[in-house]
Amino acid sequence: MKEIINLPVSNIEEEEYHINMGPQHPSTHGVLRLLVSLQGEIVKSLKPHCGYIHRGIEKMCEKDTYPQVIHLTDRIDYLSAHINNHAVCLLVEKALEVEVPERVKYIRTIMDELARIQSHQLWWSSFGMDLGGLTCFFYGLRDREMILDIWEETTGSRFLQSYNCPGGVMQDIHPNFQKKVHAFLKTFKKKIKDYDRILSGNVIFENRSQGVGVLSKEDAISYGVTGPSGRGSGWSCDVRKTEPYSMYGQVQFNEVLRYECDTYSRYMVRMQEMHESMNIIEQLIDNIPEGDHSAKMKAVIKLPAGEYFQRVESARGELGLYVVSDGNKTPYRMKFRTPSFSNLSVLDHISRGMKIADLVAIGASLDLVIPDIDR
Amino acid sequence: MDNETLKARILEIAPDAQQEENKQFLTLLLPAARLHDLAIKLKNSPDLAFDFLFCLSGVDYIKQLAVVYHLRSTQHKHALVIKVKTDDRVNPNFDTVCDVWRTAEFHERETYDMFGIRFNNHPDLRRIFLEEDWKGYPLRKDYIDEVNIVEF
Amino acid sequence: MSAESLILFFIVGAFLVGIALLFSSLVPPTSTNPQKAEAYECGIPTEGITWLQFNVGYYLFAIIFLVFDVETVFIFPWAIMMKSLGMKAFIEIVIFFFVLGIGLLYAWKKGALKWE
Amino acid sequence: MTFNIYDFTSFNRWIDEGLNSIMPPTWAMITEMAIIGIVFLLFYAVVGLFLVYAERKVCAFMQNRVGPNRVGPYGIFQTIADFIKLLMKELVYIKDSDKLLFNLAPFIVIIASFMALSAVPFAKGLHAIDLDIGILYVIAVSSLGVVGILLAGWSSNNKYSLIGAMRSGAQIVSYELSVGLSLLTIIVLAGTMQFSEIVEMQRNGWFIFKGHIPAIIAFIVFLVASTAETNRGPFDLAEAESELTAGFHTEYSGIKFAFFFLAEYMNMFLVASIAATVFWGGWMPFHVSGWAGFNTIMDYIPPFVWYIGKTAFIIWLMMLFKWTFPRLRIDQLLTLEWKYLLPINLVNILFMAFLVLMHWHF
Amino acid sequence: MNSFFKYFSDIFHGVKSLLIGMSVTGRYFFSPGQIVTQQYPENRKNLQMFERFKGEVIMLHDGNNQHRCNGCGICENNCPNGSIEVIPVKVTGEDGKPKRIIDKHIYHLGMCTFCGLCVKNCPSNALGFGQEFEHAVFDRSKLTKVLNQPGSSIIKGVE
Repeated sequence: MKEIINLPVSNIEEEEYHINMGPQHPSTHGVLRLLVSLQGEIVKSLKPHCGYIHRGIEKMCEKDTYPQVIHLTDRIDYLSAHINNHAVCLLVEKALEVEVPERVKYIRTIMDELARIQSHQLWWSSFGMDLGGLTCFFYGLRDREMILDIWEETTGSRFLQSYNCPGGVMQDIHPNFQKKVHAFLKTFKKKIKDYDRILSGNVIFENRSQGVGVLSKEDAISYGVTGPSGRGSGWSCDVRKTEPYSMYGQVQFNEVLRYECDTYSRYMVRMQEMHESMNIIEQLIDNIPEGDHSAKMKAVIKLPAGEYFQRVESARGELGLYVVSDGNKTPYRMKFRTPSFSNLSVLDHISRGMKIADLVAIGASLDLVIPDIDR
Repeated sequence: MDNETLKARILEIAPDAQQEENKQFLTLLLPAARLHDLAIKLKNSPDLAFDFLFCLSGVDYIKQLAVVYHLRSTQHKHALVIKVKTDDRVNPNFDTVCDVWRTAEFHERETYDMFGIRFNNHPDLRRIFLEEDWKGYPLRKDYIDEVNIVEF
Repeated sequence: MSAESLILFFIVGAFLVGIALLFSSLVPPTSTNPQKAEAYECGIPTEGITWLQFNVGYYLFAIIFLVFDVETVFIFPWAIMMKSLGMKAFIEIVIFFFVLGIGLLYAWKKGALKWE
Repeated sequence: MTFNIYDFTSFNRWIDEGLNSIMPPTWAMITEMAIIGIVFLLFYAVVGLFLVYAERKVCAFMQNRVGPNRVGPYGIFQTIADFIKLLMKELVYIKDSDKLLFNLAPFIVIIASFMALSAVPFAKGLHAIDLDIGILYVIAVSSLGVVGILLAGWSSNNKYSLIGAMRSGAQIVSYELSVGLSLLTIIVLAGTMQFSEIVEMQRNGWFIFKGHIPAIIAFIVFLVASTAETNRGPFDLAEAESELTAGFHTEYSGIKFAFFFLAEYMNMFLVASIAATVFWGGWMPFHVSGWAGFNTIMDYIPPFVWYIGKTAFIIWLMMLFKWTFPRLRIDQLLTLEWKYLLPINLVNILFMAFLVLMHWHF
Repeated sequence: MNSFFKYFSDIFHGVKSLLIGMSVTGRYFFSPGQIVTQQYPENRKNLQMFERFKGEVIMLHDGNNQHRCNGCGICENNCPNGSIEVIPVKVTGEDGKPKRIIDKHIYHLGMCTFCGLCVKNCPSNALGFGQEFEHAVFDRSKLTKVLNQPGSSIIKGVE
């Protein structure tokens, strides 16, 4: 008991309690380290330390040709692999002024929306788990399995598909594709009601999330918090609406906006987005035009010298792709403006004065994917 | 505002800006010394209102090091790219814009980490991805790492 | 069977834990190194001291708890004897509860039931 | 001597007399105690292991999984394998931890649950101690377990554990009251604190039916408060795994961890037993006054089965809570107790007392 | 007074929402038919992968132990990770001219990311994806494979 007596007498107001959340922590969903300063249970400030899985993808891209870059973009934000691929393909096609077949646009849009749904499903699962409702995790993963099966049948992989290629897609959709997507939509429309019953409407969940981690619209813009997190603050920042690409200009869908600015509103935006994504898929799935699955491209793709920028809406926000080309077959500089990186920067700002449990909820509501931060 | 009027408007506040070739965005090369001053003007002028810095990237042009700012106005929906360049490869530095756009804080740290460009008045300029004792700046073109970079 | 068998249960419980601990500290292979003895903090060495003066947010709750816990003890005898004591005791206990309730309401209104 | 599964009183007397006839009374008593101790120890271990298995199976079914199914048929030996594994694990000592308290904590947790178990009547005549202040004793002893958790968290020299310990402190100060007061509601109706009498009084109807509205409210309050008292989800703040990695038992390894684990399940069994005994009649079969034929059929089901059935149902309910709800935040934990459960409880006791005095209960 | 009613309506709505949540898990508990777990090692026999499944890169051989690879090396150039090494040899063909055929087509499975560029860009469709997915080995060197089977030759007319 000697230690107790020898404890230094300290001033509570001045002493801060530093605690590491991560790199090996269940709530950081990967190897992110948050150095949290606490006062009791209250978070005073926090410092994110990232880079634990930094792989230097931007440097690797400078050695790879444009088709080869695709497989690296899969690994930035693994949950929206299709969308990342899509960004590279759009950029190359725009630079070379290649017109891709209509069929490709349809397939890419459907795949993007499937990616968005499965990303949100996994986010919902881990959100529930972070709040302590472990059953959510299994329900989310169970339903996500159907999308992975659809992908596996068409692209050959479940997770990192590398399905898009400049000019089109690697191979045509499987004959079962439409049938399976229909089956998925039918099933998931029933299952998503369970999501609402078990979590959205739950009184504990509402109390845990409402008024927690308030992020005003001005702050969201200033910190560059895009995607569902930004739209939860009432900022209309959906690239699919502001700069439509592929089929997004021609389908009807609503940009989900909520104005409570808290964790609950970010949650509800994602839940609504799943419905909107299903809506988009329903509009497209039966109308995929016949045609080639790829445009004719040169064997070696060389971008004209210059600078290019392509934005797409990934599942967690705006993915920017900035390429400086010197006319070679490899990019001179390739920069990914990843949504999670900007979203992480706001975590300190909105979690100050909250409790540790709130910090977990806020972190989950920002839907951080660590490889997306570290690249 | 279309690109022509935008260009004219910006040349008003920054007469020494030079336009660069870019099909997509209006790209202006600004003098590095006045960057912070102009950033405040770009954000706060009601007719410009560039409130969203959606990308901040460092580029190594071998002779020069550059920082590229992609700006967008959520209100007027126009976009602008500004660039600053420096010839100093040993000790490159620019003024920080993270008090204007908060998102720049992390992006500038990343640029410092990868290119070694220092940002004056940055509140917390440390390496963000690499370790504190990492030698060199990996995204520079003259960076050599025999251990981690494998040549095929 | 009476209260002394409580001692027995105490002994048996302690015995159970003791035997298993003894077994577990003797039989399994052990290997120690300084890293293993570190406190777990997500793989990062701890910063600062752990046993710091800690701001517990429920200090006021603890005081109200003490008050209520003592009051509950008064209710136990009444609860057992209530049927034989009848209406008069009931009215008395209503007054007792009323005072308790006023106390709780006062604490509530004063914001003592708020986490700080 | 005829063995009667409906009444263990004669069985007990037979053992007592048999032992007294072959040895002096002091030795007879010591032998009896040893027998009881060993029987309870075995029971404790079996129930603990089975509950761990049951929880894993129950939650698996709720989550569309099959759960453990590799060790033995339907995986029933899984927990035994786990227990052996934990027994063979190295005990890691933590630098700068408070050694005495660190080792004492598992003792306190286990002893508290073990001692509380002694008061539970499993069937007619089948209980270790029939204290006349049974309920008070159980409340007092079972709340000791939280002290063990507090010590475990504090002594580990780990920041997560310390925060977990602080949270378990909050748990002590809040849910203690509600457990006591909700049981008081039934004591008002029963007029006794002795478990055997409480069960006996439910011969012609369980208290939850006899006391109708206030009894049901008291049951719900008891269920919530005792779930919190046992540190189970959604009140598992002290070990909140997504916030504090493992909370108070982060630094515990091997068999010491197993004790915390076992104690949690035994506490769950204990509060379910108390709830079953006090509200649902314990081992008493379901009787409807006036239906003699029905009552005789019900009497054929052995009391032990009734008791286990009721307890299992309440345990299932608690598992359903854990695997459905997200975790509460610490201030919500206190708010729930002080702003909702406590006022409801106070009013409920008066309501029940009024009901009893007016003879409005069944 | 308003807050008084709100207090009770809060309790009511809270309990109701909790019961709704419990009904979901409770329903799944009583419907074991919805279990989705796959018993992996046991279901090996009837485990059917999708035909396009990218398990590993293989060289397609026909019944006569013949393949279509002429050792051009396009797959090697296209691989982003350097997981393919093509080692050609020069032999004298039947017509007396020197001809390049493949000696070894080495594939490093441990470095492969299954991007599919080698299969897509192969001009003679010599490569394909195999269904095998159990690649775990104790020695990393076993992940390096030679894709052309011993004694195999090129199908006539492919060059």
